[in-house]
Amino acid sequence: EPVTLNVVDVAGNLALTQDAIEAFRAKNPNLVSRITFTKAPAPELPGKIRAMQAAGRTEIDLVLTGTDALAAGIALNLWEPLLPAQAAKFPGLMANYLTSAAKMQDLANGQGIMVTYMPAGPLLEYNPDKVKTPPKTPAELLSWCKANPNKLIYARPANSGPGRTFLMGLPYLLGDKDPKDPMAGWDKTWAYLKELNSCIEYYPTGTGAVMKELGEGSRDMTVTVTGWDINPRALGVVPKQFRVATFNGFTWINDAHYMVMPKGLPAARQAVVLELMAFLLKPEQQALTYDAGYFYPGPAVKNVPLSSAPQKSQDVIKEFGRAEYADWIAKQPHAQPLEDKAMVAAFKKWDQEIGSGKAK
Amino acid sequence: MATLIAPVPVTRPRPFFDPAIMLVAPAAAMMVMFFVYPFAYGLLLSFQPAQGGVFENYIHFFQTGDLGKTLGNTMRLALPATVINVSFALAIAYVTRLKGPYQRVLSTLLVVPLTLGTVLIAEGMLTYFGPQGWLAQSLRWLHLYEGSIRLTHNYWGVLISLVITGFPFAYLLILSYITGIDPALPRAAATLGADGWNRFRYIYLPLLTPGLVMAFCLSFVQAFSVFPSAILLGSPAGTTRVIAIAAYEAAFEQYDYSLASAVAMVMGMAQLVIVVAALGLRSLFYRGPVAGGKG
Amino acid sequence: MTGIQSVAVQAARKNEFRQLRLDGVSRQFGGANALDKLSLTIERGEFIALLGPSGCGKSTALNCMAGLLPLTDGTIWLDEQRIDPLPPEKRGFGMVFQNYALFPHLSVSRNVGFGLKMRGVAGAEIDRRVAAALDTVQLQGHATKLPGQLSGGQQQRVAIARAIVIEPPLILMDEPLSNLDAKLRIEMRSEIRRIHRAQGCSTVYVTHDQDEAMAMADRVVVMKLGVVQQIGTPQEVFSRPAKLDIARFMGYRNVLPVKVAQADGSRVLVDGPGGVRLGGVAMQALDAGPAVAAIRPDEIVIGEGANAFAGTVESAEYGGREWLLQVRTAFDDLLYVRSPRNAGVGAAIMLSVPADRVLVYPAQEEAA
Amino acid sequence: MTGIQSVAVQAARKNEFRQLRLDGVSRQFGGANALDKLSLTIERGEFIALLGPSGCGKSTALNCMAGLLPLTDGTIWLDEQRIDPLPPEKRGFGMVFQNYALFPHLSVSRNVGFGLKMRGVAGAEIDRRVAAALDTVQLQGHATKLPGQLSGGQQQRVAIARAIVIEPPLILMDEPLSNLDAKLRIEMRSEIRRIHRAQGCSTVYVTHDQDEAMAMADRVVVMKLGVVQQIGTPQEVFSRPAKLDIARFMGYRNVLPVKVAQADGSRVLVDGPGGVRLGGVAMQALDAGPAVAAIRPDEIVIGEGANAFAGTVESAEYGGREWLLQVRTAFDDLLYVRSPRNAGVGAAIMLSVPADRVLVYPAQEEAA
Amino acid sequence: MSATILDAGVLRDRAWRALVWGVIAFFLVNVGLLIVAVATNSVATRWLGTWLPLAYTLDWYVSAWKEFQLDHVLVVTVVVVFSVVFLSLLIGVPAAYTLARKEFRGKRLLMLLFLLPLMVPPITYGIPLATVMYQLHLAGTLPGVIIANMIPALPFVILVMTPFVEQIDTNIESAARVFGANTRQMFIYTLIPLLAPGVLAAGLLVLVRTVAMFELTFLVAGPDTQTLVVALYYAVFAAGVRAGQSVDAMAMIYMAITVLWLLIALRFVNPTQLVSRVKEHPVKG
Ligand SMILES: Nc1ncnc2c1ncn2[C@@H]1O[C@H](COP(=O)(O)OP(=O)(O)OP(=O)(O)O)[C@@H](O)[C@H]1O
Ligand SMILES: Nc1ncnc2c1ncn2[C@@H]1O[C@H](COP(=O)(O)OP(=O)(O)OP(=O)(O)O)[C@@H](O)[C@H]1O
Ligand SMILES: [Mg+2]
Ligand SMILES: [Mg+2]
Repeated sequence: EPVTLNVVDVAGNLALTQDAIEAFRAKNPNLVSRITFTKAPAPELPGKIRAMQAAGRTEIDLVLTGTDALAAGIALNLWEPLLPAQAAKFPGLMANYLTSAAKMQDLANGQGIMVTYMPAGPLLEYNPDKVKTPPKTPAELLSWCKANPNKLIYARPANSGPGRTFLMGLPYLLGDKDPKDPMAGWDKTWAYLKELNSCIEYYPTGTGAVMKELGEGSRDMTVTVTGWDINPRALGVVPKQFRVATFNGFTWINDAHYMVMPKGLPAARQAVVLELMAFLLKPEQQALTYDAGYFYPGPAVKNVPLSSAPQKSQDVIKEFGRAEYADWIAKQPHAQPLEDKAMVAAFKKWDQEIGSGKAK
Repeated sequence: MATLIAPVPVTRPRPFFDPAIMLVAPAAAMMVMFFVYPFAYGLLLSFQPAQGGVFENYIHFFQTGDLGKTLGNTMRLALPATVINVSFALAIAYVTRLKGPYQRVLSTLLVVPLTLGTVLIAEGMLTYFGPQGWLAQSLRWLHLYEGSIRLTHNYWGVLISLVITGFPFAYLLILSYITGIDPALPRAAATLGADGWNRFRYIYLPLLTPGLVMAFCLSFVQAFSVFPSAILLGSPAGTTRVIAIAAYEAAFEQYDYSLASAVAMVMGMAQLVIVVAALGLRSLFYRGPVAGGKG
Repeated sequence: MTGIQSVAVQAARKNEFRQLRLDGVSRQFGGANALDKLSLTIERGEFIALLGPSGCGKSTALNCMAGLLPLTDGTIWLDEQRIDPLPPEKRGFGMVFQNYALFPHLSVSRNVGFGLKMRGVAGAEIDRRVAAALDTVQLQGHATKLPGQLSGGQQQRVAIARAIVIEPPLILMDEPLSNLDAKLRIEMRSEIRRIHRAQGCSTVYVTHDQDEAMAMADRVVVMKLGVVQQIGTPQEVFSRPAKLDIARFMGYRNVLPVKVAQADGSRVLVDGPGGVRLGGVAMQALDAGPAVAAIRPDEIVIGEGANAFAGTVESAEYGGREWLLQVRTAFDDLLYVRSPRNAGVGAAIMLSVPADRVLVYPAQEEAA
Repeated sequence: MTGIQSVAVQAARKNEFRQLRLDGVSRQFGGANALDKLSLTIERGEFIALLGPSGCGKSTALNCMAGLLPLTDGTIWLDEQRIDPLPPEKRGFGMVFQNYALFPHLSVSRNVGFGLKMRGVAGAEIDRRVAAALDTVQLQGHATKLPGQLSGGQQQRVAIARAIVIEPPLILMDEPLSNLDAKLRIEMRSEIRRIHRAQGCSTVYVTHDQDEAMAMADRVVVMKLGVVQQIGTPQEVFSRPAKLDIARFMGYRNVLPVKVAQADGSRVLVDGPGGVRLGGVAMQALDAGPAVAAIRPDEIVIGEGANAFAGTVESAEYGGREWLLQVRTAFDDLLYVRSPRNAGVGAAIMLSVPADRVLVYPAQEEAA
Repeated sequence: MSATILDAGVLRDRAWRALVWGVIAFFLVNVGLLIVAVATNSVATRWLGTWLPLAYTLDWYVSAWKEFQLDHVLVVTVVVVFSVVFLSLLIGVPAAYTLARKEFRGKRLLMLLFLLPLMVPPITYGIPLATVMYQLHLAGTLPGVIIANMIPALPFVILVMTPFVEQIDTNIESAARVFGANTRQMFIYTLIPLLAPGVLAAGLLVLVRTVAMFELTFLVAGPDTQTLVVALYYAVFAAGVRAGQSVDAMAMIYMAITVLWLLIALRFVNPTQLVSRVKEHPVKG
């Protein structure tokens, strides 16, 4: 008997996968009668699922999430374990993932399946009219910033993907003791950020505000990630001719979206959800995730070239994408983002030592 | 029904049963059914910290520098915002209370900001006060001020947004409270020699006190729980790190619901102190009908 | 502080004005004239009563003088100063509102002391004068109550005390005694007169009670539908009402259709039905032909005499100190007679009335 | 709905009750007795007037009957049904509030029609009856105004119309005519009496005007400080006040200190200063020795006669239809005399008063 | 009067009025421009630091509409908000009446019960509340969302209305009762009309607060019962790239639905009380 599936997206993932999910329904009318899509901010979702599970009535079948809610759910024990229990449903899963992406699957702790992937950053985006030679190292960035006070901007890491990617990428660039331990191992990073603080006017609380100021010409440079580079230019928030630069020898801090299934679903629904998950990992569906460069590149599995994406998607990426990315992704090392607890601690420390200093 | 009624004792009169008291029952029932249990749950939860003793969360709150500071930050925002809102609302409601051709249009205009929502205000302020916003552009164009305007991403941004939403709120309330006062009273005061200020001071103000206090309390509670605009318009790492952010982070970043409940309880208590003080003040003043005699 | 306002205020405050002049004062409510071209000069020290049926514009007139209602037309002058644009607080008049308008949040004594406080009188002095005023209105024991805890009459007395305590140069009273019992009313009357005389102020006093107007006023202004009908001393108005309306209003309850038989200056002879012929006084120009005669019930005496006619008692009602008889006579309607003794229902009696108490008016007025 | 309430209501609504009985009804305000053990039985069709000085508890009594104030003691019975626990809307009485209590948001006609609407009367019927009631109170032209747009007297008439239009079995009126002019008051009086008789309802009527009480009531209840002083027909109360207080209140303005010379049943002889000896009636048990004699100003006639004494006119005030003289006699205070003619200030006159109009009370009452 | 020298009092009065009107104008102009700025941005293609955008488009509205299935969301929002406003007035006004007029045991406790929901943030009780609602099979349904939203709305109505009730002369109630109105009729025919401005104020404020109530709505809503604010918060706070214009478009839609209600409500009810409207005489220039 076909079921209704409730899909909740807390990562903005539906922009990449909604068509694929609809396709699944169209192909499997005997399994699924209807799929509802809900979009919600990530932090509140675990609370909602907790409430459902406490009442014994789980009504969410599939959650599309980033690393944040994924980790929260793992900590709160909300997710149904998928691997290895259901490994049979996902033959050759790990082998199938892009090499650079495969490690991101580890973060799921067997409770989620990665569906899309973005190497992310840290990258520098700048206005080529104002910045003739972009910095190549953090030190150059600092001296450029000091020479052009208030012209560099980045957002509070807790509220911004590019902000946190920059934060996590610095230890690798500066050669800190332990890039995974923000409290004990990031001495150089914190010192550097404090230095940098002196030439930054303030930290907006969202990447949107950053891009706006950059686009308007109030600022000349910011940190970014692949998606935030391509998509805003495609949307017209940032002028098309703005460029990105990288630091010499930088390490990609990856980002990914996952499919997870809350505990407490009846077996029949679980089966359907697993079917859906497997379906979304197929190359044809993965090709859809190129989208408009929103989570560039998007696909998590191998052998999904841009040419297999829909024409519209190809056009956008041709116009606003950057050829250099493929090269950088291939050549530079990749690292996983901090795990959740460490991330929260890093945010807190940033707030206390960097952000609060800007209080006026 | 007759058979159910006990024989009325003839010797001792009893006040007739006042069914009006039952009118509060549905509201009370609703609160008991849907609020008391969840609230008690949250309260208990706040005494079950992830580690440490029963009061660990509270101790943690007051001993951790940046948590404890949020209380002060919130007060610094909420109190001035409330005072500004209520006093401006009072002054403007007083001036616009008279029936006139434009009174209705004007009061409507003044109430409209209520409907904007924090997001619109935040977006609007970021755009309008932004470095390339209309305000900056006009000032530059008029050669009045060339520097950058810093009215967002700091204390002032949050305060302004609290005023934009909070003022219409207080205004709507106070305007309707003010017009409930019998106009015969200020007129009587005028014949006794009270000028505009004295009429306001001795007639309107005391008669308005119950309403003002209520408007103050509600405005304060609203300002105290400021959250989205503190993030969108403030500097949530610094001066506008309000207590709601602390509670939010505890609950939704650290997923420590116990600590979050404790923070929320502290937040509630802080408001309760102010509100109870204000309500206590109210009971010192006259409360009752605001008509002055016959007719 | 200069300008006409301050002069006027100072003049008013110091009781120095000589006269208050209303000049064509009018007030409309949505097209209807509540007060129509009231012109009146009030000398210092004068006691004026406004008298008229309910809704005739008495309160409106008072409110206009106090400055509570903007005029739609006309001007008000205090000596040479025009005061109608002045707000009430600049006029410095005292007022007793018809509906009291007590401050519900202030105790009785603070209500009474309000005007003094506004005038910056010192606290102790306020206390003293408030206590005296409360004494005057016999409310000593109620000083700390709120108005809501007082009876109707007590509230009214607070309103009186509040107005007199400030010793204003002009005091406006709108039916200030309407809710008091007879004994208290009499006492209050003389208190008000006494204060009026002692302070040398002018008083405009609205009342619906002719006795009160008669007993207290130097001059009476009779109004109807917003228009002044007659201004005169109490005696003039009472015994020589200028119009039939006023006569009716002043208690001339017997209005008899007659024919003018003979007119000689103001002395007339009129014929009633059944061959009754009465001597009377013409109050307005009279043509021969139909007219009406107005006679007060208490001017008719039982017994033979000049100007006599016969009747039968139809009903008798005890009215405290005398009887109110309804007597059937040759006239269509029953005749009201007030008599110290009861003639007994059904008794045939003779009635007589002095010729100068039979007021004759043109008949067309009756229709209007 | 059954039970005592509904029976009572039905009885009340259908005008079927035989009597309303107040039994020791008391009401305190913060310790002070505003109404103290009022016991009174009102028969169907009876017209009762409550009379008493301002603040004596008349409105309190009315509010207790209407169910607006819970009693602190006592019971109220409608025939066999106890109604004091019933809320006002279950009693079905009509009431004219002293302060009108009109609904400020409803037009005059909707104010008047309110009670009918609550009783589920059909719209057309309401319109008809409201129009008739407005006719009765002479407010036809004001039907669409709001109460705030009416004059004081007009508001009061709306309050009357609102109460009579529902034709209640018991109608409570709190000084319903206090703000009306004399002419209208007289007309309203007879309208109220007429309606009272036509509907066969009972009426409790608070007034501060003895004339009104005299003219309208079947029985008068005289109160003072919350306590009933006397209950009786108007004549009884007026000409035979049971206590000196009542006498004073009923307009016996001359209270003379005398000594009882001789008492023979109710007939007494008293001595005043200066050898004046008067015959009088003892209203309470009298000892020999000091007493007081109460005489109404209008019982004293100018001229020789039995019970006569001499005096000099000190002042004369015109009071409409007669003169109020103040005469200096052998007694300490000035004597008030009401006389149809003016004796002229300074004139030496003789005064006489019928012996049965000289009411003698024990002297200690005077002090209390 | 033209030739008079104004005295100090009048001058002070004038200055004061000028000041207040100045503040009003300042406030309205700035807020107005602020709204216009958002409105402009929401229909802008590119707006990069110039006075006005390069070109205009309605695409942001169309895409927001599609992305969030706003037609459905708006219907749900209107139903939820209307029900919450109606029900909390229906239950809250009588409760406020009782609290304002009557003295009874436990009144203080009750006051506390009504104060708390306004003061403790939903974080404390939201999750247990949602649990209860799921257990009662209310969560995910419209009634569930409505009930959850009433928890802060109802006390709010009660607190706002209490002073309004206190202002009303008890004599008027007495008169209604004497003339046969039972409690319900007294409310319908006398109290509600006299309280109209208060009811309006309370209703509008509850409306605004309910439209903005994110947490409780989110926690108890199901996929078919989300309201606009959830979509809006998603647009603002969710991870991922989103153009400012699209957020602005959502914010404009959000504002439109509350403004619409505000205007409708003010069309029928005046925020100033009738008594004063009748009695206050027009002041002549
Ligand atoms: N709420 C109250 N609190 C305290 N005292 C009150 C209250 N209401 C009335 N009183 C007192 O009770 C007494 C009786 O009041 P009531 O209104 O019955 O008088 P009344 O006979 O109607 O007088 P009036 O003729 O002046 O209207 C008065 O002295 C009054 O001050
Ligand atoms: N605000 C108003 N709007 C419309 N008509 C009004 C208003 N105020 C008063 N009136 C009308 O003006 C007329 C005069 O009213 P006013 O109050 O002066 O009468 P009054 O002589 O004082 O009567 P009363 O003796 O009954 O108090 C009345 O007919 C009244 O209905
Ligand atoms: Mg009047
Ligand atoms: Mg009374």
